[in-house]
Amino acid sequence: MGAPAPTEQPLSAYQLSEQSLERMYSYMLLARRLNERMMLLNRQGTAPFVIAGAGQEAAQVGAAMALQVGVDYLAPYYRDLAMNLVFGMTAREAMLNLFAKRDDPNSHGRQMPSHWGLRERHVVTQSSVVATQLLHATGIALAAKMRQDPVVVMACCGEGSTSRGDFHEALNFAAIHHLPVIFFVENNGYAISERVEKEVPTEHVADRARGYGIEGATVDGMDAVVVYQTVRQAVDQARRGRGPFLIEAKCYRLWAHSSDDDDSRYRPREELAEWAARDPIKLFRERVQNDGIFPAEDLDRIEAQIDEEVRDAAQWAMAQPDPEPADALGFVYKES
Amino acid sequence: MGAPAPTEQPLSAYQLSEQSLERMYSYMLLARRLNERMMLLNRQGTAPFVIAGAGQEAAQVGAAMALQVGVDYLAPYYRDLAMNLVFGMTAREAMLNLFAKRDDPNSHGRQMPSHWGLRERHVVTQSSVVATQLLHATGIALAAKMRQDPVVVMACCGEGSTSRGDFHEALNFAAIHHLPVIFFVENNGYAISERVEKEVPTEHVADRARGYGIEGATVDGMDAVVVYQTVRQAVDQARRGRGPFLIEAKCYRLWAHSSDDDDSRYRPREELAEWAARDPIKLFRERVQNDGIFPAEDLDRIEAQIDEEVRDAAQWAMAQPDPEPADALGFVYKES
Amino acid sequence: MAVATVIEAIRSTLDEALEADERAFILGEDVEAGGVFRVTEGLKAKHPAQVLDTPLAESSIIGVAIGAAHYGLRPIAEIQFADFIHAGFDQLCSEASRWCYRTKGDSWLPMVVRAPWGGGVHGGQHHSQSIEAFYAHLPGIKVVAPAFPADYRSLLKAAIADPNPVLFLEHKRTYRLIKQEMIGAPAETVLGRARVTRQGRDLTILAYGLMLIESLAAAETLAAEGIDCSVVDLLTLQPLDVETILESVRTTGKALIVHEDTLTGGLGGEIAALIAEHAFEFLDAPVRRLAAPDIPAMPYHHAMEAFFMPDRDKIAKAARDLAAY
Amino acid sequence: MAVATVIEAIRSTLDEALEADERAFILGEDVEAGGVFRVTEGLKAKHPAQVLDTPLAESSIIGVAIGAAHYGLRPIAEIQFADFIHAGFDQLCSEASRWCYRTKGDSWLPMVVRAPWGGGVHGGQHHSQSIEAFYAHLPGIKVVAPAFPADYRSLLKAAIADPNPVLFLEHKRTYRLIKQEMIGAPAETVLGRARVTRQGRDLTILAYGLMLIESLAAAETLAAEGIDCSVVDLLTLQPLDVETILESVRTTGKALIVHEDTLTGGLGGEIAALIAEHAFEFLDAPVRRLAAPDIPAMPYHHAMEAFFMPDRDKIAKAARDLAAY
Ligand SMILES: Cc1ncc(C[n+]2csc(CCOP(=O)(O)OP(=O)(O)O)c2C)c(N)n1
Ligand SMILES: Cc1ncc(C[n+]2csc(CCOP(=O)(O)OP(=O)(O)O)c2C)c(N)n1
Ligand SMILES: [Mg+2]
Ligand SMILES: [Mg+2]
Repeated sequence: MGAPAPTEQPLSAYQLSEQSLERMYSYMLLARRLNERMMLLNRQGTAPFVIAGAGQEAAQVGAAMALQVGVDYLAPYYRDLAMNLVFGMTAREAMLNLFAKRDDPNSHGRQMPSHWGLRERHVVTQSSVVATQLLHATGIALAAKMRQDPVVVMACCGEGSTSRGDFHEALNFAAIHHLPVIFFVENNGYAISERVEKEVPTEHVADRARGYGIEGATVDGMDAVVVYQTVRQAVDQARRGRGPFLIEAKCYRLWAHSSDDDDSRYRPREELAEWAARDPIKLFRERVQNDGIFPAEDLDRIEAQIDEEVRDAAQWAMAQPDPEPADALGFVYKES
Repeated sequence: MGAPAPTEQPLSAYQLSEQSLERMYSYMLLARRLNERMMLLNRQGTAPFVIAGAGQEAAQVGAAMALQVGVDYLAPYYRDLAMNLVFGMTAREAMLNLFAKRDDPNSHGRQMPSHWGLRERHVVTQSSVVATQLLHATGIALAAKMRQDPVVVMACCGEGSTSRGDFHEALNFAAIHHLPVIFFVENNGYAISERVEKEVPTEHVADRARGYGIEGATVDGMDAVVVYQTVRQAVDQARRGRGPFLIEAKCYRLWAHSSDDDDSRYRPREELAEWAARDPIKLFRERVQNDGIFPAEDLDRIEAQIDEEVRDAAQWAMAQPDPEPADALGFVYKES
Repeated sequence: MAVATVIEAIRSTLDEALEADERAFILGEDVEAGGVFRVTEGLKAKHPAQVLDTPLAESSIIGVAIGAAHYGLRPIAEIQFADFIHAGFDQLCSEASRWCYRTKGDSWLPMVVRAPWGGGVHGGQHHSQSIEAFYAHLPGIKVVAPAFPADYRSLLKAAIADPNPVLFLEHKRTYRLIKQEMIGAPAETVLGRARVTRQGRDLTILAYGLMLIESLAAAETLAAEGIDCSVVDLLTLQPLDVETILESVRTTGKALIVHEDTLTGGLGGEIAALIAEHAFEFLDAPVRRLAAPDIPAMPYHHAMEAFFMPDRDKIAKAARDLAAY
Repeated sequence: MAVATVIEAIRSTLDEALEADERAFILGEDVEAGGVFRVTEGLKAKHPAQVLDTPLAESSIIGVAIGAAHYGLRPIAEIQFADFIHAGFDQLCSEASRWCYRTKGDSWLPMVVRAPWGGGVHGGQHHSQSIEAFYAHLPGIKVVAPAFPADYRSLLKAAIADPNPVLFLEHKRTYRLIKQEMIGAPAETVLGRARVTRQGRDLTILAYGLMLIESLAAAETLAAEGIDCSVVDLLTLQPLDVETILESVRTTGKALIVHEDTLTGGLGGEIAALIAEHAFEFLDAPVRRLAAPDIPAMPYHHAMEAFFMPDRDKIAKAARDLAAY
């Protein structure tokens, strides 16, 4: 699979404020720097497991920024660190999560890293089992609709995960009941070692929408602004009661599947190089610079701030308390 | 849902021999008469449970006759009595099955009636759990393809059953691997009490094919000849390696869901009357007569024969031995 | 409703729950038309916004209920036959049972999954199953299996009020079999408690669902023969009321566990193990289990079905043997 | 291959099976690239037509294997982690386990489902589970869970040759942990047999998988203290080798069952129940179970993981207490 050609439109053509563009860039960069630091910590033996979203930041930030934080719900999957940042997770919390610290708000060390979830922020707790969350998202959308709350739910998964029965049952249910769910598929080309052709029989993952009579769109997932525009429209429609939408963001997994994986076994280096040239963060920086929206100094300042934030977060989090052994007990049931 | 308008083409326009048309009629009529007798026996208290295919005979016989009996495989669902007749089941065997007799070749009294299966006839054993068989059919098709055997598999289910995850996983797998499976959906308008709109978000069930990039077709399931032609083409394609096909036969459940169901709770009588006027067997008889293919006497003779066959089958089967209580044991495992 | 069947007890409890709390709603296959057992009959007309037909897809019924419960509603999902819940096993095991645990109490799921289970209705392999052992092995889920109308009523009420996922098992053979005067009937109102339904000296029979009814009948027969049985209705299968179980066995010194599920790996193993470990010194005889033979679920033909199912006669025989030990 | 790890033993057995029988084939996620544990590494290159990547969908992996086995092939399905098999529970329970029974032997399924299970690898909630109790409760399915390379080899061979569905559980912690000289090593070659790995006088420890290894280590420690344990490797969990279990317990008079799975509803209950019923008169002490606490699967953080997992120290302690009873 080859990288799509980038859009040529200047950024000013979009209805995004300068502030929004800055946030966009910051979130993407923060996610990347966090992931880089995490992988470093893994290589140093401090963090036993890392699963990252490198290459998918534009898709994630573009999509998440199209939602109304505080109102809308997010049912993410493990790569969606950047989405969680948009929904309010701090760098320090991300690092607490990495180290499985007692105070990680996602799961307090009970789940693997990158298994997100925080009720108050409307981020739905997630397991390792792929695609199950699409049904939870559908249930939340059903509930919101029954309560006439103006909530939109975004449910995310990889393209490989669209093979599962739960994907079908979720889209079918949401389509029949016209529920406000955006199914957001981050097509990064691989499900571990399996290329998309082994998971999806159509040209685009978004073609699956046709089987449910709902709208579908394939967007360049390396372009945060384009993703934002498309998702924003889908969100607005859904909020107006027009039902679900399936969006495929074509992006690329720039790293191996996880810190445990060796992708040289199955992935051609040339393909990787081709996509790396389209690194969404590099591209974004070039564009905002070229379009004259931000001077290089501003961007450098953001980078420096983020580097410091990430450094601090890692250091701070590492010093936080671990769970006690017996913290394994408790909260099996909610006390009424 | 309204009944579709019948085709106007004369029967002679199709490539079906007189003999084939006679077989078509006979199978349909035999299935109907068997079902009628079964329901009578149920009302008399002799047969505890009946689930029938009345209204779906044209779809079933048209489809099954497009397969090569002895070569191709059938993964039927509970309503597919008529298909099983095409695949070699006798009236007596059908009645053994109804009474759960020891010698019922399908399951020897272990399963409910209408849970078909006979390895030697290439009819795959089936449970009550809907849609699971679509995956078994896919596995058989995969195996046949790996062995380079010229086998086509037909997998059947109702339209409601297409809501299940296994439906998706089967079509996805078969499409990715270009397997010779015909997914044959008998859309009889209802899943017990739920109308098709509650199960399928698209106009036609066959629209689901689009999500898999495979061919789909919706046919008038009340017209055995039209069904035959469509399925035949799909079978020929599949045998030539062109992959799976999704066919929806629009028909109607003329009776309640089963002998335990009271459809007056949920089904308008007018709708039923409209469809009953298009009873596929009545229609077929009129057509072969009007088109001058068979004189009325021939058809009467067939009917008389079938009535006798059914009467005999019921009487004979009833007198066959029941399973002994301890026949419940054994064959949990295959001895090697 | 002075005297009620199990079905009536469940229906009226659902009706009241929908009435009392607009967050409560019923979802499942055919529930709008009343369901195949007519449990929800009339509820759609009375509470049009709170009864929802779903597509024929069990994983979605449970997964959607999870989402709705997380949002704050009180979904009451119906699985048409317990036999069909297995496609939703992953959603119950990997998701529902761990929702609270994996967030350390940050999130929780006030949801009920109702499922008609059990045999003796000529339902064959896939309309007769006992599924409790699979689900009682999921910490985080509660499993309830009453026998008498008043317990169905009070425990369903408790299940709906519970902030955790509850699998509420309705023995379909008891639906219309058992009638009970509802006013003043003994009823457990708290999940997690067993009840000593009959107090005896010689041995303890432990059962639930239809087998509880059969055990009580057997105990009557045995009483006439001079064998005096305690009969414990387990009521909640997860978490088990270990104390009540042990206390009864410590008193009688002999235990017979009865279930309709197949023997090996059934819930009886767990109960026997608890007794063998924690009441060891009180035991006067081996801990006995009476269960269905190890064949895959229930055969359809009535002769084989009867062979498969434990019943009052088989229970009486097993209890007689045990008493004579 | 004089000395082999578990992974090497499995890989070479698969390799030989594909070589020996062209009807045998491997299907699963990522198996062409070698799988996440590299068990199938090199097999695609060697047997290109017999190794097949499937979509990421477990129900289809099992359902397709059923179809292929029915057709006469010998599918060997890989579930990437046992934790993900649950979406295929329905296909295993409602279909595979009953295929032979419901046709009274007319049809059968020579298929194997391999699944890496167990904890101690820092896999957290969904990469560490013990799933045996669910599947050992399905008559019609065989469940195997070895510990030593030679048993993995011989029992995988037997599983592939078996005309029934076999769930072949590979404890992922044993994958690279244990090496064994393969020539002349003791190995069970028949499904359904347990082995007394260590013969002792004082008590019997019953275990499988990683816990068998831990139990043997504990037995060494205890031997030094003068407590002489028998250690029984169950090997096949369904059907259980009841005779070997009972015989050992009848000899020692005391039984300690160890598993990694959570206590309530785990397989230990079944084994304890068998002992309590059929070895009652030989028991000198309560039947003890050592298992994980009743929380939903394994927490991720290493401190909580260690708290959750039974190990040689916890086993030694439990055995000491039991010996002193
Ligand atoms: C049901 C299930 N089966 C298998 C796995 C193991 N697994 C984890 S991630 C993954 C690949 C997912 O691919 P995709 O959906 O494309 O997401 P990506 O990792 O590429 O972002 C697999 C097979 C799992 N987590 N869940
Ligand atoms: C998985 C599963 N859930 C529920 C049922 C109960 N049930 C039996 S038939 C049926 C309706 C099936 O509808 P459809 O697929 O349209 O087939 P039809 O009966 O109309 O021919 C239902 C819900 C079942 N058999 N399997
Ligand atoms: Mg991917
Ligand atoms: Mg239908």
